[in-house]
Amino acid sequence: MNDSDPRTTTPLLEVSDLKTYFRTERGTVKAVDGVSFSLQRGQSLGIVGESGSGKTVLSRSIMGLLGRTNLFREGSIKFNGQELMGLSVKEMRSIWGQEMSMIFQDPMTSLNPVMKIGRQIAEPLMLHLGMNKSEARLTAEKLLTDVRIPEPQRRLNQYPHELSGGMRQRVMIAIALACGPTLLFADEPTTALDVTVQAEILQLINEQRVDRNMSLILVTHNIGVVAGNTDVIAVMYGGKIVEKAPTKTLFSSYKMPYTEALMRSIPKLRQASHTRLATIPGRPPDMVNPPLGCNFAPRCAYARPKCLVEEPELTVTENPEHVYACFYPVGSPEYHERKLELSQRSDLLSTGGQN
Amino acid sequence: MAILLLLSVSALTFGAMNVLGDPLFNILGPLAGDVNNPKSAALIEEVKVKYDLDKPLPVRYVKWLGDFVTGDMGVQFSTDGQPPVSGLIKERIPRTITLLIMAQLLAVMISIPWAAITAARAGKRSDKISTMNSFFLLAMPNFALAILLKYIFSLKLGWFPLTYKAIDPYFERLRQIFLAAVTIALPAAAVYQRLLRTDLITTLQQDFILMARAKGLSRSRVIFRHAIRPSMFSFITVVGLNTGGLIGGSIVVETVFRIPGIGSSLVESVLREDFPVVLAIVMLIALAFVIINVLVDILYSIIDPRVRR
Amino acid sequence: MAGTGKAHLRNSPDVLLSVNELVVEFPVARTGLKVNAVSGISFDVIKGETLGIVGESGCGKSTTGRAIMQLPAPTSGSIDFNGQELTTLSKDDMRDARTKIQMIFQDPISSLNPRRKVRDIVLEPLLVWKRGTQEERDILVNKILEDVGIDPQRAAESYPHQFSGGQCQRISIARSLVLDPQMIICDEPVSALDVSVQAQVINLLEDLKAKYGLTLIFIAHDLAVVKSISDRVLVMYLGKMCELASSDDLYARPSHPYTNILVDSIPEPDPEVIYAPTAVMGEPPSPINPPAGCRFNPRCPNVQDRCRVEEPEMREIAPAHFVACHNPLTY
Amino acid sequence: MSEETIIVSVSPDTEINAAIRKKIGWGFWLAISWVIFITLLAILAPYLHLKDPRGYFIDIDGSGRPPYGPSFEHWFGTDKDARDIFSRSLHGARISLIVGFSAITFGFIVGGTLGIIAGYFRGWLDKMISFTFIILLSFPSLVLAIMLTALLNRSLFTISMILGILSIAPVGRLARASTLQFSDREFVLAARQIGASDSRIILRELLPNVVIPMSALALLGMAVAIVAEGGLAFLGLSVSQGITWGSLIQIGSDSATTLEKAPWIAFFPILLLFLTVLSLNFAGDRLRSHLDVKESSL
Repeated sequence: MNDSDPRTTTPLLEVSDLKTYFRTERGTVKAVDGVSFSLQRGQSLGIVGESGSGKTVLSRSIMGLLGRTNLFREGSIKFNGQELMGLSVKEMRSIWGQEMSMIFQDPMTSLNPVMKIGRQIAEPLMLHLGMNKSEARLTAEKLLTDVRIPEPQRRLNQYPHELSGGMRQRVMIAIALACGPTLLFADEPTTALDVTVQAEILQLINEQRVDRNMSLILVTHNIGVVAGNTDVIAVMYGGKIVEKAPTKTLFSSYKMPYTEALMRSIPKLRQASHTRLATIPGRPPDMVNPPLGCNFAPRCAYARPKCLVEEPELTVTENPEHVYACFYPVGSPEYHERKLELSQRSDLLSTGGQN
Repeated sequence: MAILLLLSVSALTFGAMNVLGDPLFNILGPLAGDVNNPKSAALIEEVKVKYDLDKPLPVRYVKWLGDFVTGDMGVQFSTDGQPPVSGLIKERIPRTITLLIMAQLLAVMISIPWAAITAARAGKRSDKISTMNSFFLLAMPNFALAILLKYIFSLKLGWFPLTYKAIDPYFERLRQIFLAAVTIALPAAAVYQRLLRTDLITTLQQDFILMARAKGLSRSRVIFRHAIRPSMFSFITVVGLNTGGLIGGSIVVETVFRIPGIGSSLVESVLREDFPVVLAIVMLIALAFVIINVLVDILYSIIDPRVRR
Repeated sequence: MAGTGKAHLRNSPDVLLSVNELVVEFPVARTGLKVNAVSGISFDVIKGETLGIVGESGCGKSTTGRAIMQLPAPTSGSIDFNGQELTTLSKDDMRDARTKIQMIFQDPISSLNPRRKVRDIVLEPLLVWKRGTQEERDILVNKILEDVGIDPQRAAESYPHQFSGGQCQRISIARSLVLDPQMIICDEPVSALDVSVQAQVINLLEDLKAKYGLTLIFIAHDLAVVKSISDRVLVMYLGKMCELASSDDLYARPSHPYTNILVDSIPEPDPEVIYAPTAVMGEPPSPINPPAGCRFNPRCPNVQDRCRVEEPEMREIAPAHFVACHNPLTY
Repeated sequence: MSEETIIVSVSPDTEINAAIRKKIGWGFWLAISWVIFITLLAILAPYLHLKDPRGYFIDIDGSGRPPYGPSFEHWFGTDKDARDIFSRSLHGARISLIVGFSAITFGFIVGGTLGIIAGYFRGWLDKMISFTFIILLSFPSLVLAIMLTALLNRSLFTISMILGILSIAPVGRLARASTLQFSDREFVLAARQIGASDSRIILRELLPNVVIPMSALALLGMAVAIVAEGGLAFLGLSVSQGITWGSLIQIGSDSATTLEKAPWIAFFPILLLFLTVLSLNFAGDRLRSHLDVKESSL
């Protein structure tokens, strides 16, 4: 380990077989159930999933930000070659803020309502970088300029409630960037914002990522948000990554029927109005009692008996960057066969006069 | 608003005292009904004039209010030659105020660290034990707790004097008051602790605490710098509002520990049916309470920048 | 730009709902100020049409929907529904009129009483109006529950929290259907739902619209969703109208700078579409103290002096395409 | 004191939230059992062949003078007049429980109605009712109670009414707050838009939602009323005829000598009072958190 510099040879983040369970009175919730991926320096990864898919828990679990009561966490998280699993909170603290930082969904609740913005930004600067008050203040002002907040000097003395939602999110970004982290988590950073503001915030995050050569993990339920902003996308379903590919590949040649269904169920501006949307029947799996085989099988139009009993492993396609977990992926003979059956059946239904 | 409230409260108290009660009867006893006896009738007339009972109620109220704000609270009915009510109150009020301040300080001082520790360990065994403790404290009526403490610390251990003597040295009197203050403070501390603990737990679940942790701040910094202050608002309100509860407690506790304060004289005067004293004390307490509530409101807006404009 | 006017109102016997110069103001507690939630909106809906109303938070779109139902009554303006003026109706007549217009709300869980069984919730409107015999009511409720895809058996014994968000939204839809309304106002009906469930509900609304011959007003902040379901779309900004056009036309040729920004800002789920939203300055100003002239002028990239003083009116710049802007982008 | 004890919510995902639904637990049932047990004893006290609560049981043969300590003959001992504490405690429970129950019933009917009306109709009606509540709350409750007892006769009925009046404002404010909260919920709007009348909305939509969480408050409120009655009785200001826990405690503690030499006179009634209040508080608290959790998971 010591003779070669891990910074050049290993990826920035390497997660393998990460499991994160919560013990509740109803049973064990398998929020994250065996997730593996790696992230290169400067790369941006989008994690997409519906509510309950475990995407938020995954990001917090990697960062070690979950409380430890009733929590079970297993697997390996290598950051810069260092194993994070098993580090004490005290040891993690030197990584938090400095090496990894996080932006949360709701800028309304993520800033301390009774503390001035200047102090909230200065806090990590003084703690990690050992700055004194006036240095920290100057740096904070510069950070606010970086995130394009007008009149930064005046803002430092304001409280969060005196700012608009978009401004608050910028402050959060400034705090997250303060100590120059190498990895930034953004957990639904624009969900609480209006579309016009969302566009600016996404641009800002991306710009800062490139400027500072940071890696980014962008967690969201909105496929549109990750499409234009990430290098790689991982689709999560039922606590697992079910498909992961470089962004363009994922959109052009997805393999997982779930990814397909997800893409086709989103109304798109370019489609004519009243275009019939594809739907996914049923609801996401109960993570206390997940299905025996593939988590998606009970809702999948292409599922076969095997899918209900056996769990598919992640499979690599011809593109080594593109993996998926499915026995009968989009494009396979079985997929086509079932698709034909389905279209015939719907023809029958429509000619038969049924609704 | 506060002034309207003060006026309503005082008018209501005055009205209740004079309509529901019969002041004449309280002064003269059975004589008051004896109108056929010319001797009594003359006495009744005399008393009516002396205490303004011949005038209509609103007039009496206005006059009484004027007197009250200038510090004249009338004379005690039942005993001739006693000091005026204001004199009695002036003598006794410092003891009650000492008792209340001491109790409130104790309660706050106990409850804040207690809440911080239990909130940080919410759900663990030590937290559950502490919850049980506060249940026990809350289920103990203050008179019962007073008796218990008196039995243990005064009678069995002899740490605290049994009675309050106005001639005793200051420190000795303070010791007697201290035990009374503890009696009031313990359940109050339990109330405050439970409230602050709940609020702290809520605050600790907020995103900004996660944010503070993600900055790499230490645990104590997260709790004391980030979590305590936003959790203090309802705490302050309740501490303020609970002054009423403490005053109620002081009535009972002063009686048990035989401290001649406002509370014990309220009980005595009710038993003696001495109306001016009851009226003056009830009014004083209600007014103090209203004013405290107003102050709490102001304090609240000073502390919370979101309310400040 | 964001302005007033009535040039876009149609003169057709098929107009079901016609809203004229609708104004809704709310007092701000203790300050004596007022929020100008809706400031002079006019639009109409013809039978069988779906009108989409889109805009960012605080633009007054939900307030407009509720004002039609007189919940609460608007400050001024007229609302003509099927020849009946809703704003001047007595309390009882309004109760009666409400049965013909129904509403679905954003939060599917909050809009169902947690302490009543689902089937009773759907049955309630019939009991309020004492419609039919018990047998007829049962048949109708079961039929409608099946139409929205809820098992009547399960509905009879379950409470709302035992259903998922999407199912709760179906139940809300069922409740709105039992009185056989002519129009349904959908206030952000899918924004609380996951994408896969969102598509189910949108499709369901399309199906029910055809089956029950409904007219819809569909209010949402997601332009793509609104476009997908609507025939015509009205874009609102800060209590005013910006643009009104058929939904395909609006997307293809946005004329109002705000509409254009809105269309641009939506991140398309397609990496081939280059995501380069037009810069927009700042965030919406407060509706307590809206800017003079065109309300969009402080943020508009093409702002001119005229926009700061003169409020634009809706005008037809192409057949059935209306815009309130002094210098529109297209045509 | 390790670092990991800061709890941070793990509730981004609704599935997890739904999983944290709590059971009410055996403690609740234990507490309720005690309340039922003591209530039964109180009701049946006259038929249980207890010793006469007013009888004097001076032990002529024994050498000692009363008060006698607890023995097989007198389970809880006797007071200075050799009256049986056990029997007196059970008879004392009657007044305490009756007062507690009727006070809170009165408070709920009056306060609850006022609160719901204020919260639903809002406007000037709300302002007036709320102001009344504020006036009532301007008196520390014990002070108000003392003032009223001073003015009225001290019968079982008036004492219950007085304590009932005290509970009007707290109950009413809670009812108003939760009515306000629920009338903002969209299901109330939904009920209005199907054309339901005000009374129907209040009775069918709001009342069940407001009353069920408040049932927890009823248990807590009953405890408060029992304690308040005890306090009044202790001060000699409660029901003038009859025995209550408060007056028994007062007898046992009226002089330091009595308390020191015969602590059982005061302590046994204290124990019963304590257990009853503890049970009511505990059951109420459990019920409240149970209902709250269910509420939040909706």
